Amino acid sequence: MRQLQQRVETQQQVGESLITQTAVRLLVPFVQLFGLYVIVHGHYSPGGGFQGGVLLGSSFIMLGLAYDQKTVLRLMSERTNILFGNLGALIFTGVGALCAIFGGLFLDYSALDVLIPLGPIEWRSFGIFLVEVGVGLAVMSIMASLFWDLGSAGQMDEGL
Amino acid sequence: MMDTFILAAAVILLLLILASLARVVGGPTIGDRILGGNVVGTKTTVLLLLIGILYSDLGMFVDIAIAYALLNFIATLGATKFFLRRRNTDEVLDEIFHQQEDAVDTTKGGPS
Amino acid sequence: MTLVAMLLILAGLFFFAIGVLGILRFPDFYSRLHAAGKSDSLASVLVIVGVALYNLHDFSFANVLVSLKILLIAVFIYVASPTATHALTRTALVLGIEPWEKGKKRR
Amino acid sequence: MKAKLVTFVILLIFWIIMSGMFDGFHLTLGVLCCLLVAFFSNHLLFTEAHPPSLRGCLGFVVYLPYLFWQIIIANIQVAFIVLHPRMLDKIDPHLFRFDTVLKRPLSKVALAQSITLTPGTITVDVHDEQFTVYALTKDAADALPGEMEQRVARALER
Repeated sequence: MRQLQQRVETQQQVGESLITQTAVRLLVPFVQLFGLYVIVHGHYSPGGGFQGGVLLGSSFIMLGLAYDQKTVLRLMSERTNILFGNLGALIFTGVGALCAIFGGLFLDYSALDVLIPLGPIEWRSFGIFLVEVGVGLAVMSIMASLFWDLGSAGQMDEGL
Repeated sequence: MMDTFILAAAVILLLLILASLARVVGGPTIGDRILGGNVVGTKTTVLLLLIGILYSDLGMFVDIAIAYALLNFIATLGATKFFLRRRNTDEVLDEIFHQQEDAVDTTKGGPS
Repeated sequence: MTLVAMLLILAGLFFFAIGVLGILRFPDFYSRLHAAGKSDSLASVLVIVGVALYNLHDFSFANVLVSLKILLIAVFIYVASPTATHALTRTALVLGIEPWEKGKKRR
Repeated sequence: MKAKLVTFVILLIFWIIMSGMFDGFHLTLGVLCCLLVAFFSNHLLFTEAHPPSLRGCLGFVVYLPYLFWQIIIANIQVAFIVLHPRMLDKIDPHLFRFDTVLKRPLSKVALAQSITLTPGTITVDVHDEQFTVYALTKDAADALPGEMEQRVARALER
């Protein structure tokens, strides 16, 4: 974090453009928030887990394009990234399996009513939300790591 | 009446997109192709908004338009970064600048 | 309100047409960038403001929010479009795409 | 801390404009998401050397109408050149360089973006104090750096 800040302060490196860096730096928080918005409002507007995940991942791709790869890896290390990916898959399958355990089918959310009594209709909407968070996390992690691996040929040094 | 106007605007925009596709297909350099793609992307963002009015569901299409504009920007950045490929831009720019200055000097100094 | 929106959209279409004509007619890559970068950003912002105004013709709080959301696209374009133009010019110069000079044939 | 707070408020306004739903579920999630992003990437929006200031925002808002007027002039010029039948006589593309007096990176970028958007010029590179600009016509090149740089300095410096 500290070193990213120094990079942001000193700016000028060989072959990097100050304009691109500043524009990307100003855009990234809003892109991340837009990705979260797409995930949360999945069942009212177009989008959902996958699209929001792609937007979240693309914010890291933007940082990787404007700065270099080491800078982004300091913001979000490879280990954290893999952890997020697996956590997303765990949330997805975990919710599904819980439904199956409490007497419904796989991903039949209304069965979760036994766990916390909210009513089956509320559980259906809330269950979709949980699954979408899982899908979003997994897709974000996979988009970011795809770009990092392809851009640096697995070396994780400089990037594209 | 307004719907007809919006529909006409959308059709004109589509024709303009077709015209700029000529630059993507037949551009002499790689830069022209990226530029053509960027131009088509900007027009598509606006076209999505017009379609949103036609379907009278603007709140939904705005989200798609924002996402599309964003991905278009990232595509341009990615393409340019890919062709730069860790080259030292500053040195190359200095070289081009001095070449141009020399050219101007010779045209001024020489017999016209 | 609707009339103003129509005028804005028409002006936007005019500048879009100028941009397309520019990228078809100009002699080299760099001057095409001038046409594309400037005309497109102004034209799209004009059309976007027109659409935002037209959306307000049945006035409600939700519609005001949607119009503000549309204006956010305009702000985004004003940050992103010059950046893309700058990145493209820089890349083309480093790649060695030759600029057109006076007296040469158009490419 | 101040940077985090300002980032959070800006993001919350952004969220409310985007969302348009005011029930408890979505509002709570909105506040949570804003906190998450503000904690995770506040140093991207505001750097430590230049914390947020009200004066900078006001100066930028005052600068915007001038910029918009310049953009309209630029577009009319480009339209004139494009529609001119003997277009090739009108243009004379060349690179040139000038030094700026601006100190802050943000104001340099603001000037560079303004140059890209206004009559016949594109910023190619910003290196330390040196701007490399690609101009379409001779007149456009002579006009730089003029009033625009002073206006940016008045709006964003300090």
